[in-house]
Amino acid sequence: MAKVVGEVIIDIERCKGCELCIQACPEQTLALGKAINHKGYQYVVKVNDNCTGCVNCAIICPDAVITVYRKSLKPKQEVAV
Amino acid sequence: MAKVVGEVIIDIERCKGCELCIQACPEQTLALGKAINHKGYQYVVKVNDNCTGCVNCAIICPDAVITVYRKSLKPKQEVAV
Amino acid sequence: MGEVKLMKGNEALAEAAIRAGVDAYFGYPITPQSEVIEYLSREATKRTGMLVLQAESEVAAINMIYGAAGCGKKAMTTSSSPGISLMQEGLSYIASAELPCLLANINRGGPGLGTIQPAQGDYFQTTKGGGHGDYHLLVLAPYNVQEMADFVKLGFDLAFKYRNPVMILADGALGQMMEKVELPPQLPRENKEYPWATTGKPKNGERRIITSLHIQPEKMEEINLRLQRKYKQMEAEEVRYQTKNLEDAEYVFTAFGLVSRIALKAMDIGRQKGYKIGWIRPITLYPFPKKIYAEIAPKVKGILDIEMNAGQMVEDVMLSVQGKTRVEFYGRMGGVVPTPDEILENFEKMFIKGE
Amino acid sequence: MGEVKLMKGNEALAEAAIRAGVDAYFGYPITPQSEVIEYLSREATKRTGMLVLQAESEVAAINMIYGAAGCGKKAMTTSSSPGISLMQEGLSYIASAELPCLLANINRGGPGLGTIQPAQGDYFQTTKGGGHGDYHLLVLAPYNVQEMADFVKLGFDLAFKYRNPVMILADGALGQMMEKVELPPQLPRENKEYPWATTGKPKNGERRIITSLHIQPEKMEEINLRLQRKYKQMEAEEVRYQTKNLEDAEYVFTAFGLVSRIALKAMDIGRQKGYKIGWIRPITLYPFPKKIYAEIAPKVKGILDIEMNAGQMVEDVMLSVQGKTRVEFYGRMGGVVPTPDEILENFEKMFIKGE
Amino acid sequence: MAGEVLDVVAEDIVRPENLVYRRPSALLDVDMHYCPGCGHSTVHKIFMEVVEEMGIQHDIIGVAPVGCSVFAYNYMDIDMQQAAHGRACAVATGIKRMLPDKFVFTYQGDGDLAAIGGNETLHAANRGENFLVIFINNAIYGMTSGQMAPTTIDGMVTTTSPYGRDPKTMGYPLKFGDLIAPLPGVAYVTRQAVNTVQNVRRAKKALQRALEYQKQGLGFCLVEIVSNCPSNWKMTPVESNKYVQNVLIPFYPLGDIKVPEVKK
Amino acid sequence: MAGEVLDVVAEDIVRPENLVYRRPSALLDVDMHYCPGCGHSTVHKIFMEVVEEMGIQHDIIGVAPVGCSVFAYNYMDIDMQQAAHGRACAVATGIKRMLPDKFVFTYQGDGDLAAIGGNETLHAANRGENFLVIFINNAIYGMTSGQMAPTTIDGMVTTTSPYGRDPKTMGYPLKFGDLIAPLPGVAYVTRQAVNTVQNVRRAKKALQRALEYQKQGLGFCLVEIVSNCPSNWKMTPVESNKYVQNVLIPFYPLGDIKVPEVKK
Amino acid sequence: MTHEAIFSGFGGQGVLTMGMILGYAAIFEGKEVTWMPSYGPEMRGGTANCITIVSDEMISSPIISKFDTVVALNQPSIDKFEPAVKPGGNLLYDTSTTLKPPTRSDINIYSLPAGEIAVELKNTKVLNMIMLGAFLKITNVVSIDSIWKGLASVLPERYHKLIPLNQEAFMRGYNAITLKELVKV
Amino acid sequence: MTHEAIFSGFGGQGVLTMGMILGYAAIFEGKEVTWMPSYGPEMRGGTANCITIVSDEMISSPIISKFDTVVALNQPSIDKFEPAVKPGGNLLYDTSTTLKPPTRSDINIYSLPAGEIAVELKNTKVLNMIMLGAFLKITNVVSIDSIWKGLASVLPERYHKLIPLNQEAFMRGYNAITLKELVKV
Ligand SMILES: Cc1ncc(C[n+]2csc(CCOP(=O)(O)OP(=O)(O)O)c2C)c(N)n1
Ligand SMILES: Cc1ncc(C[n+]2csc(CCOP(=O)(O)OP(=O)(O)O)c2C)c(N)n1
Ligand code: SF4
Ligand code: SF4
Ligand code: SF4
Ligand code: SF4
Ligand code: SF4
Ligand code: SF4
Ligand SMILES: [Mg+2]
Ligand SMILES: [Mg+2]
Repeated sequence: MAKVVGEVIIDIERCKGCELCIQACPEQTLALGKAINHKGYQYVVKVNDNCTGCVNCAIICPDAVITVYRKSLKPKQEVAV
Repeated sequence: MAKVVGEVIIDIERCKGCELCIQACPEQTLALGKAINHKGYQYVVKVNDNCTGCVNCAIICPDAVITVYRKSLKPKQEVAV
Repeated sequence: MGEVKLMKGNEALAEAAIRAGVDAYFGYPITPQSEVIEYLSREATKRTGMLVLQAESEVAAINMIYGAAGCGKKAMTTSSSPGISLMQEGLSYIASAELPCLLANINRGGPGLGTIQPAQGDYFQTTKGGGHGDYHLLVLAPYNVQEMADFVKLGFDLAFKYRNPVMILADGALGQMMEKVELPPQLPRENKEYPWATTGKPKNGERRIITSLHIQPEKMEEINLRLQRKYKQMEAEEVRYQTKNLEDAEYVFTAFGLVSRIALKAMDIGRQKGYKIGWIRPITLYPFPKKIYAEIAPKVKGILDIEMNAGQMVEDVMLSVQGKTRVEFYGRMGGVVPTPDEILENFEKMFIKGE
Repeated sequence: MGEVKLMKGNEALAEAAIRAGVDAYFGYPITPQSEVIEYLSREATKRTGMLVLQAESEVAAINMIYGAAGCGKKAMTTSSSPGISLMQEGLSYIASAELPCLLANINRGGPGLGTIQPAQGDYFQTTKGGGHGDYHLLVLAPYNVQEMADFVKLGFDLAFKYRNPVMILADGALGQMMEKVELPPQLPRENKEYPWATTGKPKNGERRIITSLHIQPEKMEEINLRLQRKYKQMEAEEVRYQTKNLEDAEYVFTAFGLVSRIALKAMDIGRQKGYKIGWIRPITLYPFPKKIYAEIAPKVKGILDIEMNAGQMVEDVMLSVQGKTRVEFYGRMGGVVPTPDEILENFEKMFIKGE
Repeated sequence: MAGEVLDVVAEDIVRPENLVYRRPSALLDVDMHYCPGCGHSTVHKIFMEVVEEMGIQHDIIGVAPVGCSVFAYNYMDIDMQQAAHGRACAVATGIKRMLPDKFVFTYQGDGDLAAIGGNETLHAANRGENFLVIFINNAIYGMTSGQMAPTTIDGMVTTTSPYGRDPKTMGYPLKFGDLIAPLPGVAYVTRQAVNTVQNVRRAKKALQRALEYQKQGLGFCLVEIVSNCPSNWKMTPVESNKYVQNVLIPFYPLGDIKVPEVKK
Repeated sequence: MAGEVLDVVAEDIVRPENLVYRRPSALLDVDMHYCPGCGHSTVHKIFMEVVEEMGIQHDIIGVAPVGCSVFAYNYMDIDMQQAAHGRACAVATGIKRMLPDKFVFTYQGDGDLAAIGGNETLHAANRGENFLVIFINNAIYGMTSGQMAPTTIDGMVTTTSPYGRDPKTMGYPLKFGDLIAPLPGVAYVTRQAVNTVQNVRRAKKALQRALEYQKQGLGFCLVEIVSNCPSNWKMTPVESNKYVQNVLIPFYPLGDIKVPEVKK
Repeated sequence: MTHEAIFSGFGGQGVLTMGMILGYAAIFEGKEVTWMPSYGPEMRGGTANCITIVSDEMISSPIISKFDTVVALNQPSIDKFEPAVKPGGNLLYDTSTTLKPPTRSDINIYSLPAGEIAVELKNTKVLNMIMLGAFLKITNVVSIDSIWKGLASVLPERYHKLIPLNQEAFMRGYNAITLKELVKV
Repeated sequence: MTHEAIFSGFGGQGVLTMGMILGYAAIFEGKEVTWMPSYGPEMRGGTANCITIVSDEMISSPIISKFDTVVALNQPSIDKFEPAVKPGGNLLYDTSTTLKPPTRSDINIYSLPAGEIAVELKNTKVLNMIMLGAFLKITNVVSIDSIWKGLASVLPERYHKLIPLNQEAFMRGYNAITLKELVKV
């Protein structure tokens, strides 16, 4: 069966650190980082690679900070062909 | 049985001749007269003595023009006593 | 010569609006100008498709104008004193957002609910800005029914030239009285697109924003400077007035609107009595025709300003004259109209008897 | 000495209202004056039983004032520019019905939505009557937080003395800044009965009517004449102003409110540079202190009027001066506050360099 | 004559003890400026009857609107204020909040109450202001000579709907009482009329009930009266009352829309 | 790492063909001034998604209110007008009547729409004006720093109800959507929220439906969004969204209040 | 030449129309006209009037307080406007409804039983035309022909069938007046 | 003597409070004070500042553009207000969060690692008190005693238990500054 993997791109300069995406992520992929951006906000960073590309974080993010990609992975052998 | 008789007093200078009282009177006691008052209105006059003092005319009269009196008449003999 | 009719001032204004190809009228009834919306309700839509909408209030009406004017449409309203007061916030917004539109105030006796009789007590409100902030309406003061009609197209022309609200200020009598009026030709409603108007973001161009908010004071000051330049330009190009008998005048009667006609009659009677009286009637109340007063001031013994108020335009006369001649004021208030005799009598009291 | 506190102007005004025994505040939030209703919501009712009601709009607020003032109660509201514009109809009614009440306009940059920064663009609206008809507010212009507090009781005293609305006109900075303020003593809410106030028809007396409608123009003119007499009396009895260094002055700086303090600093710097500058600050903007200007005019080379607007009070200065000296204007707009250096520089450009 | 037959002459009847209706004493002894047959007069009269009967002439303050009834204060012998167009409920709020122990009412036309004054009415209702609003719905702007009101019904001709009101472009006739009745601040909403003797009696009762509720502090009470405007409808008074009955009342049915829950 | 196990690295995923969510193109590429976590931003975003998806970016005109969303025009890449406080529905009426073929909407806060603008909203609804009102109900005046709004709920602390809203004196929380839903001019009233992923999705759908109805000319549509104001509620964004869920939504239940009758 | 007149009566008597017909007639003769109605609540049920000025020159004030001719259709109008007739001017009234006739001796007073004539014509609505006829006889401000044109302009098309009746009424009024020696002051 | 200062930082850092404490302290010494906050939407989430002027005389303009001392609690404040220090005036900043230190040579520049000190004190909220201590050391506008009084006035009663912590923070800042040779312009 194909596994679904995702990737999120965070526009850190636009993140306001509201943490809503963190709450919304079913995979605990997101967390507040230590650094702050130019506007003085602690911004969100990826803390694992469990992202499934479910888009929750992007949908809840008020500031449209997150871009999400998703890919269905075929079993390894197919890749190896 | 006592008979009820009424009398209406019309403040002719205040009457505007709207005819609502005429409509409302069950005894056809009221009608528009020929004369006009100082404000230029044809005013209402009594045209019969059937008034029972039912107050309808006074209640419907917008301008509180009509005063109504009512009396229960005892049979004649009592008066004669 | 165009079609000649006997019309009420209010009706002439309404008819002229249809003929000027106005796109929309939003208004709320008030005496003495309800004939405008009534006439338009009967005539306008069927003739030109013009929108006529009775708003729920004057506040709503002026903001509907804002919306329609923001789309580059010719939108107008009319009202009378209390109703115009309710429009002050909206007017300040419209002036600040630089939207063109036309208003008429058929001025009645105030303050408060007052009377419904003719008055000119709203001069200050109209010319100095009854709303907040530094802005000006361009103000036209008709003095007969003909001008009630003529100033509609003129008003819209000026409104669009300057992207500024234009106000016709007329008293109640000008709205209610009938006179002969030559009607302008019917113009089509032009469906012009303006680059600043919000009609849907252009496919190849920037989106349009109508706003009066500029949260940075420096930016807001720029807006103000632009407005002030515009007012300067109006002062240079739009001043309108009418004079009579100034050549040999020793005294000047001045008044605007209907009262200027009464003053004219007073002047005539005065001349018969041997007083060399001249006459100035400002047609634009803003921009005010300062120059003509400044020019005449040193040449005359005095100016008598007559108004149906407690003395309002007289301040602009004095500002123009700068102490160069005596300026006196005679006024009636609350809806009372002065008579020519009365004016002359007061003139004699002020200027002749005391001499 | 009374209690001394460091307070925002808005809070000082609110605290002073409680201490003046005000009966009711009706208002609607707007920056930069929302602290007034917020402070009162916290403090007033529990301390004096004063009513504090957040109205649904400024239009509602001013008409609630009308109702409360009509009962002879001390009622007040505060707002800022756009909100004050919405009150113009109500104010005209209040002035016409001769009801006493207090308002404050914490003026922000306009026109339109503008900015929320300090400005003085509402001078015309406030002093000439932004509403319809001939009426005047009595206008007080505080220049520090102390006066923001002091003018509350003074305002009510004048309002009741004349049965006329009183307006405190202050810019946004005066509302937002903190200064030392000596608070007035707490006065009780006096439950006075006024013969004109509607509190229920007296058992032995005539009913009371609060109205501004007088459908007969002659009657309305009488009302107007009464109002005009009142304004004359104010001119005679209530003119307030402050001066400095007029004795040897060759030039005068004049400004109201906060700007007068900036002008004062500019004067000081100018004096250090050797310019003999004096200073006039009108405290009542209506009635305007004409006389002091008329007196000083022939003695000086010029007057520089500085305002945070496009030039409004300067007209009253010119009307007072009647051409007897040069009057120049320097202003900033849209919420920009001029600096002392800037004022002096412009003074030099206008009066010194050209000489 | 009948009187003679019964041996009674007018002088026998017209005696204080036989008086059954007279002009209420709280109504001033002056002419009212209303047009002949106008319901405004009727409502003034019955409301002053209520005031007299409840003995509250010295404890009530009224607010007159802008509209034909702007001069209400010339007829009602009580303390009154005249409010700016549409703002009666704001003015009444100012009064009642200052004088909570007095009776307070506004008297407003449909244009005043529901068009320009919609917001003040709505919010006073929503605040549960403890006063009475008497709402004269004559489906037209009377004072300004017959323009369309918010309550003008579908198809009705007015000077600003000369081809009949078209709700699609001009808005639908607005039932303001029904609109605000659900608000928790509202205690009592009723719709009455004064076009027949019986309706006048009922309307009077409704006004009285509203004042009783105010005494009990129950909140906002609105008594709507479907009324006439013979002058601007261009009808005789009698015709106009029939129009009320046959055309308006079917659209604006009479009766209570909301009554207070009984407190025990 | 997981990615390695499956032999996939970020670069393999981050490819145009795998894109599943991106910032809508109709939302300008600038920072929004809203506080962290503010629902205004969320609604801007999803509404611009709808505009983009419907392909109407060049055929829509918006009206911004006075309130925190006054700057909506700085973010939405469409033609917009900024209206005086409360007057958005009047301004929108002016626009839509001039441009009936364009989409028109207002975007308003609760103070703007229901307090000062109550009358304009009510009458636009009653006229059945064919535009969309997006109504952000955050139960407070956000922009002016936290005063009581018409929608502030019973007992809620704001700067002008520092001891909690007392409906008896300050008025009851007003459900404006419920109030106007019965009016015949009103086509669609729905209440939504953006505090959870699911609610965001639903809210977006509601906005889209409203625009479809506008296209069909069905009349006035109101999409209320129960939103948050972390700054003035003095909560973190996460807390504020929980407050929306646990406190506000129980009082302002989500769902359709009125839907158009299906035309056949 | 300028003629300043006022037509006054109860609301509904058609006094405003009288001025309007005169106004239109004057326009057809190329004259200047101002017509100024009383307006306001007092119109309602009460009295109505209009000032109509006809002139060869531009007319300044449309609101005046003294008149060349006053036409009074009811008693209150006689009472109110008798003092407003210029010395040497005219006062025209209807005897049918007058209890207290005018008394000034420095003006020309004309009267006719217009109400009775109207009853004869079986249409009380034409009372105003009868009075207008009388007015024209006295003042001769415009030609009768112009009045016919004015009448046609003021009367809505759908009422044009009533023109003959109105003309008849006008002529009855016109002929009811005998011009007398004028008062000279 | 007049001292014109501005306190600037992110919203929430307590910069307005710094000016207020100073203001109260000055009042207790009988001085005149004006305290003028920046206000408006830019406050929201963004930067905040307050101009605080302390003087022995009446203070004219509360809004000024040049300062005797600028206290900057973040980088944007340094960037914005460095140019606004009067020649010979002071610029005080927190090194903990500064990437780009100030560079002017005609002013006195002071700094301290206030953020780190705050962490040591286990309360980042006292950062403003640390900076205020440093400010006082540099400017000596009022006495420390007056600051204590000002602190008590500004802090709501229910937080008075926090006074010692705030005092400690203040003194840490006070002592972190070594006064150097003053720039003279
Ligand atoms: C601000 C303002 N707008 C308009 C008017 C004009 N006006 C007076 S009464 C009225 C409407 C009257 O209608 P309604 O309220 O229904 O009362 P009615 O006369 O029918 O009893 C209007 C529009 C006014 N006086 N003030
Ligand atoms: C006429 C007027 N009154 C008051 C204000 C001040 N004001 C600005 S926004 C606002 C209320 C904002 O609240 P809301 O509409 O709920 O929007 P939010 O900020 O909560 O989104 C107020 C009262 C104004 N700008 N204009
Ligand atoms: S797309 Fe889904 S799984 Fe991936 S980070 Fe976002 S919420 Fe988490
Ligand atoms: S939801 Fe958006 S703004 Fe909020 S923390 Fe996540 S990425 Fe940042
Ligand atoms: S009291 Fe009754 S019977 Fe008598 S006149 Fe009146 S209505 Fe007729
Ligand atoms: S109801 Fe009254 S006003 Fe009307 S006709 Fe009868 S008495 Fe006269
Ligand atoms: S105009 Fe209509 S509402 Fe007004 S008094 Fe006359 S009949 Fe009554
Ligand atoms: S103040 Fe409230 S509503 Fe406004 S942007 Fe901030 S969180 Fe949003
Ligand atoms: Mg009505
Ligand atoms: Mg809100």
